[in-house]
Amino acid sequence: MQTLLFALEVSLNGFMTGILYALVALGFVLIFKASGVFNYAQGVMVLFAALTLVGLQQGIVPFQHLINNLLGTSIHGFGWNMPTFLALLLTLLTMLLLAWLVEKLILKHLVNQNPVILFMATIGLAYFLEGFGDLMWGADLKKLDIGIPMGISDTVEQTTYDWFGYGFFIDRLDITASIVAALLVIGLTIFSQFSKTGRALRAVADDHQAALSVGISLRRIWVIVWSIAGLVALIAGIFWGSKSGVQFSLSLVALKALPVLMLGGLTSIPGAIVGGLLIGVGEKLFDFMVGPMIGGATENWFAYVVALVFLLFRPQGLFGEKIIERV
Amino acid sequence: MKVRKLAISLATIISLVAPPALADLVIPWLSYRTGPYSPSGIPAADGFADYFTLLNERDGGIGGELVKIIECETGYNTQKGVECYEATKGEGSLVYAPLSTGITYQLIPKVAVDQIPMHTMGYGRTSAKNGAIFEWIFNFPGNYWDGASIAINHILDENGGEISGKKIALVYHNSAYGKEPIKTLEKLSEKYGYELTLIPVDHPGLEQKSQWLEIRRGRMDYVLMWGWGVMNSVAIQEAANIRFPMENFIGIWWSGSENDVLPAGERAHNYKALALHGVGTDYPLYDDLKTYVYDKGLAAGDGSSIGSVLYNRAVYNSALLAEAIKTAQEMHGVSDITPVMMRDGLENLSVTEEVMTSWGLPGFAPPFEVSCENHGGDGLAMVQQWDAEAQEWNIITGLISSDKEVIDPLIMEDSTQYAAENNITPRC
Amino acid sequence: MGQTETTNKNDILMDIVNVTLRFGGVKALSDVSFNIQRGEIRAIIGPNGAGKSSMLNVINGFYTPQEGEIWFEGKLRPRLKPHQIAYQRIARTFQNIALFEGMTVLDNMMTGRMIYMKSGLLSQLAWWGKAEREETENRLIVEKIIDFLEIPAIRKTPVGMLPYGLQKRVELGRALAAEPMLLLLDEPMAGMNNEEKEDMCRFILDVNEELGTTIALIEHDMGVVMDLADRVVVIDHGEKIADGQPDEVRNDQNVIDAYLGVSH
Amino acid sequence: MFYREVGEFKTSYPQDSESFGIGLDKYGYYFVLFIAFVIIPLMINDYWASAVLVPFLVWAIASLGLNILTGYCGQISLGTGGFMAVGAYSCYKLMTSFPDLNIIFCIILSGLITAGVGILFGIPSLRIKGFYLAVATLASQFFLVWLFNRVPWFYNYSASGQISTPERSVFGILVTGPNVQPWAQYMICLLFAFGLAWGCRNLTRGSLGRKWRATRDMDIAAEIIGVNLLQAKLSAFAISSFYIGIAGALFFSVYLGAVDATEAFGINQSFLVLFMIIIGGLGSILGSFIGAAFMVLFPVLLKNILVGWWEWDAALATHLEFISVGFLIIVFLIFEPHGLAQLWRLLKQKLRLWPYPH
Repeated sequence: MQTLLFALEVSLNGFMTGILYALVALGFVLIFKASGVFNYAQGVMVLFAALTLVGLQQGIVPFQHLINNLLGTSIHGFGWNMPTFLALLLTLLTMLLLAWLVEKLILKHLVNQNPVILFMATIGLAYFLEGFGDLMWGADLKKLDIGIPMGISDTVEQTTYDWFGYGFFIDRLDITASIVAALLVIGLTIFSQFSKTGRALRAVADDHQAALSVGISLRRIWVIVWSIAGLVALIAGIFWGSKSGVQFSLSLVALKALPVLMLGGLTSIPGAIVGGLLIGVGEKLFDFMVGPMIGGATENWFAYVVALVFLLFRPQGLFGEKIIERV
Repeated sequence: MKVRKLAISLATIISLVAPPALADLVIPWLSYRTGPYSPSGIPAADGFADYFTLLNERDGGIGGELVKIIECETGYNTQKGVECYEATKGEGSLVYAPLSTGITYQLIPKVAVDQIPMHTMGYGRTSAKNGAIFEWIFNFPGNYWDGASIAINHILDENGGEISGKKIALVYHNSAYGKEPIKTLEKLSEKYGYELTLIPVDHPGLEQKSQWLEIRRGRMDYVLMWGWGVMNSVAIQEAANIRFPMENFIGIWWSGSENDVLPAGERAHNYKALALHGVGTDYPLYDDLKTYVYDKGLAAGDGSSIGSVLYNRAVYNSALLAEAIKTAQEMHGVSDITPVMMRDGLENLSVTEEVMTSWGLPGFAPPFEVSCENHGGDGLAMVQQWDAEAQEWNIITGLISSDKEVIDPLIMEDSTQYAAENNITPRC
Repeated sequence: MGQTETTNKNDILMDIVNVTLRFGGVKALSDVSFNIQRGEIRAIIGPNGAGKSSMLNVINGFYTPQEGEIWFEGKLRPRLKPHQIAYQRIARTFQNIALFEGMTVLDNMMTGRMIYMKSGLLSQLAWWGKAEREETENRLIVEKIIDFLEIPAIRKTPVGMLPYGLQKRVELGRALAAEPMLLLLDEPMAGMNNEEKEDMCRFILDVNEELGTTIALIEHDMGVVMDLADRVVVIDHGEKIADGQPDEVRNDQNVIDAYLGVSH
Repeated sequence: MFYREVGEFKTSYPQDSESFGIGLDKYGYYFVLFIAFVIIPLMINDYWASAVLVPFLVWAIASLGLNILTGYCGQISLGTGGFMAVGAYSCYKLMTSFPDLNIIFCIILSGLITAGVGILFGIPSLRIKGFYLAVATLASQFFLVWLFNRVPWFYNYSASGQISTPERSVFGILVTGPNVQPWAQYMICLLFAFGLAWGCRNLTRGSLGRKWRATRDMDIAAEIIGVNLLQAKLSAFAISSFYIGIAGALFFSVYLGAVDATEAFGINQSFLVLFMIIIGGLGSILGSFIGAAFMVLFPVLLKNILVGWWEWDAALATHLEFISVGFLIIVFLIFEPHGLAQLWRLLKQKLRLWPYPH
């Protein structure tokens, strides 16, 4: 009984972690679905968004390191703290600007190229942003705090204690993240179902050629999806950044999102969510049940191996479009 | 063709870049101001540079010779570490301090061949303490096995010497570094009868929920941590999340910097870590640093890291190296010493309270002596605790010594095995 | 075996018997039977979506029919993978050109001779012995085909850079390189202008007459079919509705209704 | 004007399929070989060997391997780091278990073991395609590194989990360990790199290479023509892994001398090799070398200019390195998706026609 309760607790926590994975995965799916680009830079966009948010909030002078080095000055901060709301807004604007620049400077020139080429371009973008983010805001660790509650939820612990005689641990940050993720998905669904732009997005996702022929501008679509992906990156960055502080390693969350994508299918938003949940629960349970027998730290590869085995039976992922081969 | 052209231009550049600075005392510093561990690498690099700037500005160097620091960026990457080593070793480099266990392992065989000493302060290969076998490697004042034992001794102190049946977990970075204390802790658990649980965390360690659920479920009494980089701050956050009593959570000295506790905010209050040296800026040395370095605008960093744990550690490290240079100069009667002389200086280093006072760091760290057999010092450390309100570390214990009975045989065993594998005849 | 009973068994290269192919619930081919005689040009026609390409895919093993038998050279063909069927010397071209775009014309055609290349890994690694010999021998044959198709000037051009008509020709060349017993052509003249069509017709007739290759082709251009084909089979909605000489088929009421009447 | 086919008559097909068809090419090639085999060993020092040339050669071998799989056979792999680890750890186990076995055989055997592992992890490629496959290969990356970190047998139960190379020699000349001479270190890598590049050239121009390229360009058509896709993909995985395994073995035994699985064979190595073949040119042997040279030399060059000449601080230089590598990748893709090797080819094409514009 006790073990069962633990397993349940582990699964619940896995579930919550899965939502955080799904948040990162969502950014990949949005871009892939609308433009067929596998955006490797999504992880770095998460880092970049979080860095920009903290940088603005704490009043760090952008490029101070470079300026000081070139001009021999020693400026460090503006000396004010920006209100969180304003910082969020400005970060969002930065992400929109980034999306616009990406389209203008990169994607525009690579229309009709092989998807692999576009994928590689995003690798280049990832490199660029990684260096650029550090150059702009500095590579030291920054604390991100925008007032999201963190730590064990007493309500959940008390309730479960009353029910089972064992209090469950649920992180309040995770609860917030789940709510935000749910809102985000609902928002995206409403947007894509009911707005004109949303319909255009779906049309493009269904059939590029047909969409183009009825006068939908692919380039505008690209700016829009990259902007939305920037928004998703910002949200993921806030939650992951609150957990660990904002620094270089944050971009590595992308590695946790990739198996989620494979499992859920590259083109499916529900797939990203369900995939995230499956991976989250699966890896925690596996580490809990099997981990101790084989020495633990299985989380890095478990998700990938599960996704791999799964793909063997369903190459297009859980919700991906079925691949029909034709000659 | 292209390769050749590149190579030629490269050769010209390199030849132009490196005018041999023979008159200076050259100390390379393999820094990492970028990459996943940059938050730790930046304060350390600043502290190292600032201390030697102070010596140059205030004293005109050491023994009349200016010190030249060559900072070479590795990004904590082993290959770049090797490249930096090869690029700098020809410039009369006196001693290497790579600040990375991975790079240390690379360089151990190389420095022996090139006859340049290497000082790995509180990291690197533990059994290098045996100077009879590791002639060119120094790891004073303490090593990981000392650290493990000191942490256990601290727990013993708190429990009146009786910890049998206590549950102690080790949360460790799943790499060569993190695995270091395992053997010691296992031996000690035989001796004291505590229950040891090993909990590895893979690089980078952004996600540790299942590890901490395991600790919560197992109702661990104490948690020790051998972490590095983002793993530390995530672990402290997660410990706070499960309301683990922070005073029972003890990190090694690499898991005890401001970077590690700040992201958790006030919830990190009372978190403990081992300390090789004092904390804060309340030492005469900092007055000098202010006068000669910061106020003159010569500081290496933006000033935010001054007095932080890793900054202080680098200051301590550079003070030790400077002292070794002084010792070598006195032994050999020349001011412009060679790496071989530097090795003698390191091996005959004696750090007493007076010496530390002369640095402007009275009571900063334990006094110790290095000898031919013992390249590792006495293995003394303190415990520091985080005060989240004041945002500062406080030293809360006196010097704690490690359990030599357990550690010395382990060091002997490991070093003799290395000697056998590499055909080294012990000296001394 | 229906109508095929009267023909001489030795003359039949391939006999397709009661083939039914389903995709999920949809019947692409239902109970189709016909045969291909040695040395003839056999046309398969029908309106769009009638199942012609599916028929070709069944013949070269890309699709496996749920029911029915395929006899090749007098033997019942077991269930084989497409690459194994290639070894029975059945080669084809594709409706939408399926050349290897990153490779040169020569390499494309050499790939067509895949089934004759048998040298081992080590020999290839060292480019010595069998591998080198084989390369030269096969190159000779490919060069003959290059001459035959009148494309020696472009032999080292990557095919992605060639105009459509030439790509079609190269694709024919790649199929010919296999020295096939049965050559399947899926709309060899689609999208061509008249001049190109004439060239292609000439090549097809030459292949048939000079090399004696049996050809089965799908074509939309009725005029071309009537000129080229020895016999024509008509498929509509996955069912065979007529089979015979071009003249017979042309006057068949079913065909006129289903094909000419409905579709055009 | 001087660089063209005119005046060069091929009288047989073997002559026509020579690797360096144009005279000037051939002499250039001999010249490079001369420099590489004779001049460099005479001039090399520790810095050039350990910091530039040996890593360049090792990465070039790894790039050749990945190019076979990705550039020629069209299967994107992100498992390179893991396969290099297999090579390195096999080499270590062979060297320590059979101290009398010549290091050359150890390295080749390590390649063969890696080839076996490669086949195992290549099996999913039959069903999984494109980006899904790329991500799937990450499973091998993470699992293999975890395995070597986890199972003490692989590192002979050493306390730290590091492996370090014992001293070994070839014909009495030391090639591994700390006492090795820079030229010996360089030569052994050069010999492997040359042999493997030559083998790669032969394989890719022969029937196996055509099978791979056909699979890459249009797998369905290839199958219908008679290419056994199973065999083509698995052979590409096997041979690619063989190359990468050898690169891993050299990386460990000759280049670094001591490695830790997580640090030395992490995911960033997989990406590094992928960048090399993108920048150098997919499906090009010369490209593998150019790409490796670029990724090894460029950071060193930038660092020397920025830190050495302009005395910028090292961190800035590294940030700029990231920015400029990223920038260059994008610029290359926009202007020349086929990499530096294609630029070289275009240049030659121009030369061939020079001074006539068309």
